[in-house]
Amino acid sequence: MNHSLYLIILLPLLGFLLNGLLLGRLKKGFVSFIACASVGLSFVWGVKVFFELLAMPEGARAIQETLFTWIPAGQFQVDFSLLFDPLSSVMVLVVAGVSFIIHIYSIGYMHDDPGFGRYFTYLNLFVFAMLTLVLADNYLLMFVGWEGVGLCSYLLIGFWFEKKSASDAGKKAFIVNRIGDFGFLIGLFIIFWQVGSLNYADVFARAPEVFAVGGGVITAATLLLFLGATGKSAQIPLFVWLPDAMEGPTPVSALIHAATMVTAGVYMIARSNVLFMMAPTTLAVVAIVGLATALMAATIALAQNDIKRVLAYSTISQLGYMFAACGVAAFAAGIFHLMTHAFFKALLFLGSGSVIHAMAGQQDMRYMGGLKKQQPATFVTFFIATLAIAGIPGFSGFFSKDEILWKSFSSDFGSPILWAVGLFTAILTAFYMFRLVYLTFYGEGRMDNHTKAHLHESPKVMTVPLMVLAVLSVIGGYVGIPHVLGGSNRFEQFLHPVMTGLHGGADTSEHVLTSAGHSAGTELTLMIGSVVLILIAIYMAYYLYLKNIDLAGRIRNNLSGVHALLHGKYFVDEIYGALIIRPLINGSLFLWKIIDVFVIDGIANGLASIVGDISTGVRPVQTGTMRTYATMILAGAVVLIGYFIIR
Amino acid sequence: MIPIAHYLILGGLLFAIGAVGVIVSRNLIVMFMSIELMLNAANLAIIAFSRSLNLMDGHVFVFLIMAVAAAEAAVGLAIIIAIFRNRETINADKFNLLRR
Amino acid sequence: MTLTALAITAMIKVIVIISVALLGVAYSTYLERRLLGILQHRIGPIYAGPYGLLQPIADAVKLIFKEDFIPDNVERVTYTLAPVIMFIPALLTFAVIPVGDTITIMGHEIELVISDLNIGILYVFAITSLGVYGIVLAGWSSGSKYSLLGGIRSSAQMISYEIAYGLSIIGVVLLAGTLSLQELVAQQESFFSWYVFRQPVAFILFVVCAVAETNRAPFDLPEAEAELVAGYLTEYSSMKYAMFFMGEYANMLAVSSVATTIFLGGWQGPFLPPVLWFVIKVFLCMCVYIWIRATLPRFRYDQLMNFGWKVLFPLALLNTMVTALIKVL
Amino acid sequence: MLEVVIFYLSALIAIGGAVLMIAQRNPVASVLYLIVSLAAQAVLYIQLSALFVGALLIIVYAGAILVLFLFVIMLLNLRGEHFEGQDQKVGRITKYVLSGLFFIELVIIVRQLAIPARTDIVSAQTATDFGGVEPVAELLYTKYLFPFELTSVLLLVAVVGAVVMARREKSEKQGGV
Repeated sequence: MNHSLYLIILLPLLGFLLNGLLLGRLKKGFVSFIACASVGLSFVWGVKVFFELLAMPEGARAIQETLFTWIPAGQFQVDFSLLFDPLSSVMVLVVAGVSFIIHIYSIGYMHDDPGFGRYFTYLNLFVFAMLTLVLADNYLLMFVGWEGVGLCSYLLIGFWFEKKSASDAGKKAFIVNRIGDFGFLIGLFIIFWQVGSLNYADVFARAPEVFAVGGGVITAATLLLFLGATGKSAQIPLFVWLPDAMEGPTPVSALIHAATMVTAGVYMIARSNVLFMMAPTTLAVVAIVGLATALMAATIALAQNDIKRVLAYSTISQLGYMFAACGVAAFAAGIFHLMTHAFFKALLFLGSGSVIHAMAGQQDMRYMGGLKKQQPATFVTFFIATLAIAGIPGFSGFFSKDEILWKSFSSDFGSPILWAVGLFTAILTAFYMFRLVYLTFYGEGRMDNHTKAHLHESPKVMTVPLMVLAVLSVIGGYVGIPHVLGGSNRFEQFLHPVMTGLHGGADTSEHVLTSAGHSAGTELTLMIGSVVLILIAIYMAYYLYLKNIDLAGRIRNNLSGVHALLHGKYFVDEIYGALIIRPLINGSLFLWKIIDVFVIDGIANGLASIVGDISTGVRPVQTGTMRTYATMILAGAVVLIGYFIIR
Repeated sequence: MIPIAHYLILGGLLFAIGAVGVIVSRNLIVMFMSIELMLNAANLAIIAFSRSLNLMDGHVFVFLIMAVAAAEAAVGLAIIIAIFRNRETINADKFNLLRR
Repeated sequence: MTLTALAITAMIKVIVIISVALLGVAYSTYLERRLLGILQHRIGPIYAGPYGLLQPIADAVKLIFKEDFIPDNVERVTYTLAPVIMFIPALLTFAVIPVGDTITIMGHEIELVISDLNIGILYVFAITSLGVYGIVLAGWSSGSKYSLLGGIRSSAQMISYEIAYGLSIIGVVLLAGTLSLQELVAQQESFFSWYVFRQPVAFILFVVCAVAETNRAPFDLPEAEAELVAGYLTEYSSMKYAMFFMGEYANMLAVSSVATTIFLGGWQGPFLPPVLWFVIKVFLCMCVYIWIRATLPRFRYDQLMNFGWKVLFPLALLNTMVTALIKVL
Repeated sequence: MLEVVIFYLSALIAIGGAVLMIAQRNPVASVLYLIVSLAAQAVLYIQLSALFVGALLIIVYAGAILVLFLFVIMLLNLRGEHFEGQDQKVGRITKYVLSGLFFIELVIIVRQLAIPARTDIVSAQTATDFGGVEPVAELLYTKYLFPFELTSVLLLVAVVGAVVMARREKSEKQGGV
């Protein structure tokens, strides 16, 4: 049966080509129509194929389609082929769906921007690259998509390139990502070197034969892959680019830096679960790094005043969660959280975009407040998303976050410490998110009068996507209701065939899946406990930022050191500057001023002057007259013939 | 019967004279004629070989060489005319732009 | 036949044919003047001898005794050589013209041709193509601008018309399948097998080009008195001048002979001896030459070139192609 | 005997013509000597029973190419006075020595050649037919058809090229480039 998978990636590509090649010649309406329609159709096609996938028997849910042979080089062959299995189906639906909503939203948000056409061109290219990444059936093709999204991220962060901070942020994102990509690439080399193929199926099938569980090679390979993931998904130590990436248009932040691209790392690890399961050390590193990132980003978010930066750190924090899930071998939970997070974080960003739109570009929360009345639709949807991210029962975030917390407690790779850190982060999350909500939507307006008069609700084209996302943020979690709450965790079951690492390795699958050894009671207790703690955090936020703002100020003053540390984002950028960038610049300066000027140039100039001297000596031969040359030809002939005669 | 070598040596001599003409003469046209002479010297050798091998193919070669020579003469003379229009001379020693 | 006999017969043939040709050249001038006179309703030379038949001799004597004036700024060698170069190729043409059937004298079979070359036509072309040198050199070496212009004009004209001239024969050669003039004549035994009937277009082309090749009116631009004084002849006098004149008439004779041989059946003819037929045909051709001169006005130079390149050349090509096509079919 | 006389006479004329050609200051004389030399070579061709090619040599070279040369010389009105200036004696001698060496080398090569007489080949051409039009034509239109056709293309290109090169640009009259 032909599923025409290629349509999913071809449509956005067509949109990109059409918009890109006719850039500046199409009317805005047409541009946005092409862009939205291509992504929308791609999404529709994805849904169609998804249902075809569902119709298949559970064990055989995978559609593979080879378009052409990309690199045929002897033994090594890479096909341009696509794979649509449960894991990629989820990703396709999330990516295409969220992209489509954000495309619609962008029509309103970017309406007055001179770069309208360029914006949608980039956006379509991004969707193409992201879908390629997700649908690839081998690592090399995935890497193509991986680089493609990196490129689009660079282009879109620096979309307003005339602004220096924006173009700098774009470059920073690109460079930081390159470091991760480099690791990723080396990881791929190691895999290819050992396995001889980059096809998922081949690699996963042959991995158990080739690698020893916990062996050095597989650990190194997976660590390098994880390095790539940290770059793309903004984890310690490569997270520094994401907050700066907020220089891009807000829908871009929502699409790329919240919902899709940054989750590529999580997707990649989930996809490579077989490999990661064979390297427990790496798993531990992943879990620790994930949780550390989550905690650190959450604390930083406490002290930020820029609405988008808060959300950016929140994103980093949530991504940390997903990695933590992966680190405790709960890949399905990670993907689950990825999905719900895509909904509510996109919603949060879009909501903040709506706010910023109304505030005429103002992003500092200290100058906001009381927007509830002016922007009811934005407020309601934003509030729903906040509840979701905070983990209030009934909203999608609750299910996924709780799943992760439980897994980090109960999994073979988990421990109570991990759980405790995760819980603490969750509490912080609830706190800073409600701080954000209270500062923005409640209380008195602190903006100037001009802005105040300007306040308005965003147009329909922006609010409708918000509502759609709000609905998704609520119901998105119900696909994965855990057993303990009477559900059957269908999401995990759906993904189960892909998670071959869990039931193909040394571990017995039942052991991990049912978390034997821990009773349902424990799970329920922990769940309730965490909810209670989160509610308390919300109350604290309410008390500090709405009831008693002075207290917040006093606390800040009393803990000025801590606040400065948090506000300054732990000075990671500065540390990097001192430890890496400055030595690099100094080293480069040394290379330039000393090595290059004296040694290299010396050699080059010396050679040049030697050559010059020789040519000055020989130059008289070059008279420029024909007869001399003819004479030389004759002389050459004489010598040559003479040689052959004498020989 | 004259030995074939005689014809060949005659051809060689004519060729050498043509070569002298090319490198000694300053007149572009004479240089050009010397080249034609060299071509013909080669033709003579080819005809001689053709006779000695009792193969007609050499005649075809000569025929083709003549055609090429005719083409060459047409283009070459056109070039000489163009040069003369520009420089008012066809003294080969006056053309040393290649030097720079 | 021994080698000696061969050499002797060849020598005799050469002497006879050259003498006859020279005589023909001399009396061509007489013919021209008489015929022109008749055509123009005047008398022409009649006083030297009966019917003025001794006129050519009188002319020759006059020219020989004229002062041979050589201007200062001429290139002496080429100036002197030019008339000879003009004259000799015309005579050389006769070497391959068969003037009659094989005859038997004293038991020896003798072909009435100096050399039966199997590439006779090629030879004719090779020789005629040399004729231009005389004019070019005369024009150049005279050191006079009229001569120079006349020389340039005439060389351009001759090169141009030589192409159509050669191509016009190709049709005949295609049909005949031989380059030997001997065989060509043999193929034209019956009256209607003459190539003038089988290749009429080629014949017309040949005639036109031949007139141009010999620098005769209406193509006598090189010596157009009105604009170039006397063209390449300007600086010549006395016997050298006479040589040019003789060269011109020799050329006319040669061309007429070639036309006769190729198109008009050569020496073939009924009743009369072959040699006589040949002479008659050549005589008629000469008359046509003179008739044309008397009738047609001179071309302008650009008309002449256009006519050569844009009418005759394509026509000759077309004729060749059509003939080849018919031959193939 | 006659053969030998003809050969040496023609060879002498050919060499003499060639030498005089390059020795002349007057280009027209050069052309004439070249014609003489070529005519002598044509005789040699015919002696080698290459009738067709011999005739061709006269028709193509004497009849066309060299007329073209003369034509150009006349067009440019060159009389030898354009070529003042004297080579350095050393350079001149070097050139002659070089050419002499070249000739000597050629002679050595000819001497070293073991020239085969291909008596073993019983070719279709009889001795009388050798070098005639028909055998050459047969080769041209069968074995060497492609080069032959290429030659026609070459000639066409040359004609177009010559026209383009020699044409006076219209803008030239108006003082343009």
